[in-house]
Amino acid sequence: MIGLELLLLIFLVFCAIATVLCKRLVSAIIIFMAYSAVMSLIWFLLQSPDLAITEAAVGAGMTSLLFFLTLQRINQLKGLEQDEDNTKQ
Amino acid sequence: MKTTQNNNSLFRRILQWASESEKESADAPEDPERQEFQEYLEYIDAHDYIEFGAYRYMRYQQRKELGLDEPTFHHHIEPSIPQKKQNVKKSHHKQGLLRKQLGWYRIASVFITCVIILILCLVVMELPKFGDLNAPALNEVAQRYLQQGREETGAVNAITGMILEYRAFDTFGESVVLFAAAISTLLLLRTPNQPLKQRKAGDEILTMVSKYLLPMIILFGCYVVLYGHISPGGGFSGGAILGAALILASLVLGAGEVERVLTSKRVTYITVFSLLTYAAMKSYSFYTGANHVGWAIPKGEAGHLFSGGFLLPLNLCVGLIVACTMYTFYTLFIPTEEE
Amino acid sequence: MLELILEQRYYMISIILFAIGFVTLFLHPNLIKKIIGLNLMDTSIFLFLAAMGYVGGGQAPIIEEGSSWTMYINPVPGGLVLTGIVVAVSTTALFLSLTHRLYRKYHSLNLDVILMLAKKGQEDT
Amino acid sequence: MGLVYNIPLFSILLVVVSGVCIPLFRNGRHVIRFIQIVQCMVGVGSLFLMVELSTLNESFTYQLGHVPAPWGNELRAGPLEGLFAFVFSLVMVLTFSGSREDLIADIKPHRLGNYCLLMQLLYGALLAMIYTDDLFTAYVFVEVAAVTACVVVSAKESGRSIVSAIRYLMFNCLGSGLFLLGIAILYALTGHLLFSSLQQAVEQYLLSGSSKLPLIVSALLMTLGLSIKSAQFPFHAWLPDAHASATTTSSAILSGLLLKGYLIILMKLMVRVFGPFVMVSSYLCDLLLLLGLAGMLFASVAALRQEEVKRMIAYSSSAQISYIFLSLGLGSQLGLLAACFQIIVHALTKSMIFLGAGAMINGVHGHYWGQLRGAARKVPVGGIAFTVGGLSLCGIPLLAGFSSKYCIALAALDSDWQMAPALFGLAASSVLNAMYYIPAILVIWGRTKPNQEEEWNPISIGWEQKLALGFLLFCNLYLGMRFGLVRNLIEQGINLLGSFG
Repeated sequence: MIGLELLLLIFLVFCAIATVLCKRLVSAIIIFMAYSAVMSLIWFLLQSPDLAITEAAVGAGMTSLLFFLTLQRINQLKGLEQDEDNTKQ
Repeated sequence: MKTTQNNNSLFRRILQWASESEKESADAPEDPERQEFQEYLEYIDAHDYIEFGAYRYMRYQQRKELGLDEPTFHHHIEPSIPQKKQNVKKSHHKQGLLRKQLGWYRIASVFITCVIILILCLVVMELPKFGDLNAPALNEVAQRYLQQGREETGAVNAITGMILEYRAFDTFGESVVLFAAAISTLLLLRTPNQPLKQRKAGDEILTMVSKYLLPMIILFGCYVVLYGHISPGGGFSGGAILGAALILASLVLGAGEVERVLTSKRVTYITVFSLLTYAAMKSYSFYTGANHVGWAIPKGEAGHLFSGGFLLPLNLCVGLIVACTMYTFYTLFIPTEEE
Repeated sequence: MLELILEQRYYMISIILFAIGFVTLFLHPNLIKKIIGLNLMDTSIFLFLAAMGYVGGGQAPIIEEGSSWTMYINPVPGGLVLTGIVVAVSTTALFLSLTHRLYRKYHSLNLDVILMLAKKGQEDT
Repeated sequence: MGLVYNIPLFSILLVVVSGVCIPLFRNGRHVIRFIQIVQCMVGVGSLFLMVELSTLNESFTYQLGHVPAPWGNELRAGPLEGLFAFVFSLVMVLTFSGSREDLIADIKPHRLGNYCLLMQLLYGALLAMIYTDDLFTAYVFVEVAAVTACVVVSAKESGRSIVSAIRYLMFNCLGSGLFLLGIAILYALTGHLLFSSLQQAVEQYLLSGSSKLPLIVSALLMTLGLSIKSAQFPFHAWLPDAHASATTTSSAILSGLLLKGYLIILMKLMVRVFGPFVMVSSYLCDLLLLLGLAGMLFASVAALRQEEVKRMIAYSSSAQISYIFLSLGLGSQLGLLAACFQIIVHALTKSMIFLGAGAMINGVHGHYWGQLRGAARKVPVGGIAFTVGGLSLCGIPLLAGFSSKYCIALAALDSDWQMAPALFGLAASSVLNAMYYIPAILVIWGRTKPNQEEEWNPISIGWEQKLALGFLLFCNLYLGMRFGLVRNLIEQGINLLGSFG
């Protein structure tokens, strides 16, 4: 049991670092979605189903959707398919 | 704002922006006051380190009266260098500056992360152990919620009982945050008299699948809201699920079907009335509780749908607020055609 | 030492996440990344709270008739986290809408560049 | 229990509910009147509460719901809270009257209603921050204030105001993150969220001597979070932009009231939770003192260099906030008294200065010093308000700023080693204040064209604005000349709040 928990927790940290360092914004948001999903799983393991349901609906669902919509709007504004972010490199 | 140039590097954009502004100021009609003000700004540039604020302005006035014009005004404009070359130079300079900043950012981030982790690690070591049965957090407060919550609130789910009965004032504040955020996005993103967005419907498979899926999601959301005091869930999670269902419906049905029924005005009205109902119910119970008037709401038998006094309507109100807010966020964030 | 770390694993991970989120929100120049950092920071504190509410061998607080209260986990942190999640999503939505407005104006997501452009525009008016 | 005891709860509920009702209105201008009426009602209620509690010399806790305190939420009110609520309501009403024309000019009509709604929610959140007795309730309402304040800043819709709003939101989020982590650690240690229960638990920890580090770190985190939000010196980066680019109403209220709301929470935490022992033994008080001193000097020096009137006032706000930090950092009962007095004086003075500056900016259509030349001749009322406010902040006797500086100096004289640095800071910052306010006053009263007589043709402004500015002037003079009454009230309130130092 502890093994599973540790695995999930380390995956959480990995996701967090990856989403911060990832260059493409779309990928960063997808990784963030995975992070939220794992987080809700962990809360389920911690015997808090209320939190797990809410996090799955709000964190993984709603927040990521808002991110995607914003990116879509921004890409539309730009008139280009490529990602933003790299311009400063 | 058209940005369909081939090279959309950031510095190109800055460059373009800068040159545009120069052109504007050159074309502008000669306005003596504006010119004077411009001169003053140049004076500021030249004398940044000598004098300050309003005092500097007074000195500037004095100097001008005395006819002490500063020859150093134009030191930063070299007319012999062609415009283009100068711009290129400028952009190189900016790039270097940004690069330097970026390097600084990385070092600082790693450093601050390490410091925070170190300090908080020491703190965490001294905290009560994880899962400890004798943790200080498990005191008489939690005990009463768990032991007497069922009789006192009529809720089987202790968390719902706690947030809607014991600590209801916090939950009220939280609904207000949500409402404030909805109104804020409305204020920031909506343009008046926006035409109804005409989007094409999603593709066939998605439509077919979601036609079967949608009623189930709505049913599940309603269940989570209505049985919030009996099983896991409640207004917040159920409201979020219902909001997701609304968004899915609007995506699948396309062509503004959902928007026609749920106009933004109606959504706002629903939110307002739910919030007002919530406030009315809670102020009733705050008032009667604090003044010891009695008039308690019958709690019913714990475990049934119609039990727990105000819990069911409160959950319903919260669910409506959350669902409407989520839907409002979605309608405001969806790309529109004018862009 | 290692045992202690293993025992406090949830707290350790949550403060690591907190540090990452905090620094991203504070120092990353990209606005979208900043918002992700904000969410990381908030969820890490929620993880901290949720772990604090856990009691060894406890069940979810769906109270059954006539059971002892020691069977269940602490419901208080759960309630706080529920409140916190909703606050976090409101802030995120507000942040994103401001980001969108800025992009419409300055065509950039980099806060440094936006600040530079805004300063220029301010002198111009 | 008499009906008086219901005033705190119902003033919060009334304000929030009236805000929520606003989408049902159609005309934006009626909305301004409507919220002003509500604010007046709350102000009268708070005055009544204050007088009643002061004559009875008592404070009370108000249980929210059917369950008593450690289980349910609770509000707490005493003479001090009543006074704060009264002053805040007064400033709200007067600011809305004084900048009504600005508001209508700056904000598009279809947004005016929603703007007023957010203002009203902000005001409700401030009232809740004043009355709350529970840490988590404080957090929730701090978040309400954060969300609403950001949008209030960006309501003017210029690019710059949105940039400053996003920076403001960023700093706010950082602050609330730290604050929430502090709450979480404190909860893990004690298992309580109510101030009075927390105090007992903290005392027990101090007696047993265990877990001192987490306690100090949580106090530090909360202090840091709140000082980021209240724009204390090293964290003030967001403040000048946010205040300079917002419309006058927003800047007056943000600078005059919102920053104080966080400080009131900080003060309550210091007095009612951590108590003198944690604060002094962990050098937290010294940290506050140091921050205050640094802020007083650096913010004033920064204010010297500003070319825009509102930016200068914003930096001056940061300096004035530092005075409050300094007096809190003295760690004595007198220091607390000085801090409370400074909160009230600054709320009244700063809103007056902002309103005066706003009127002048409207009169000459420009906000640089170069454009403001002779503005006070065009808008004499605004000019007088700005002048009196500026002189008051420089510490000219008979004005409110002098009496608050006097209180701080008294508190400093009472302390031991803090005396010299505090007095030095006070003197230096007064001189610096004079160095930027007096040239500013000279510029606005100067002639448009040098060596040239011109006729005196002031722009006429509405009676409402005149009345509001006149009333604020009166308050300033009153606090400057007869501050004994207010001071006694604050002293009584602090004694009822808890003993400190």
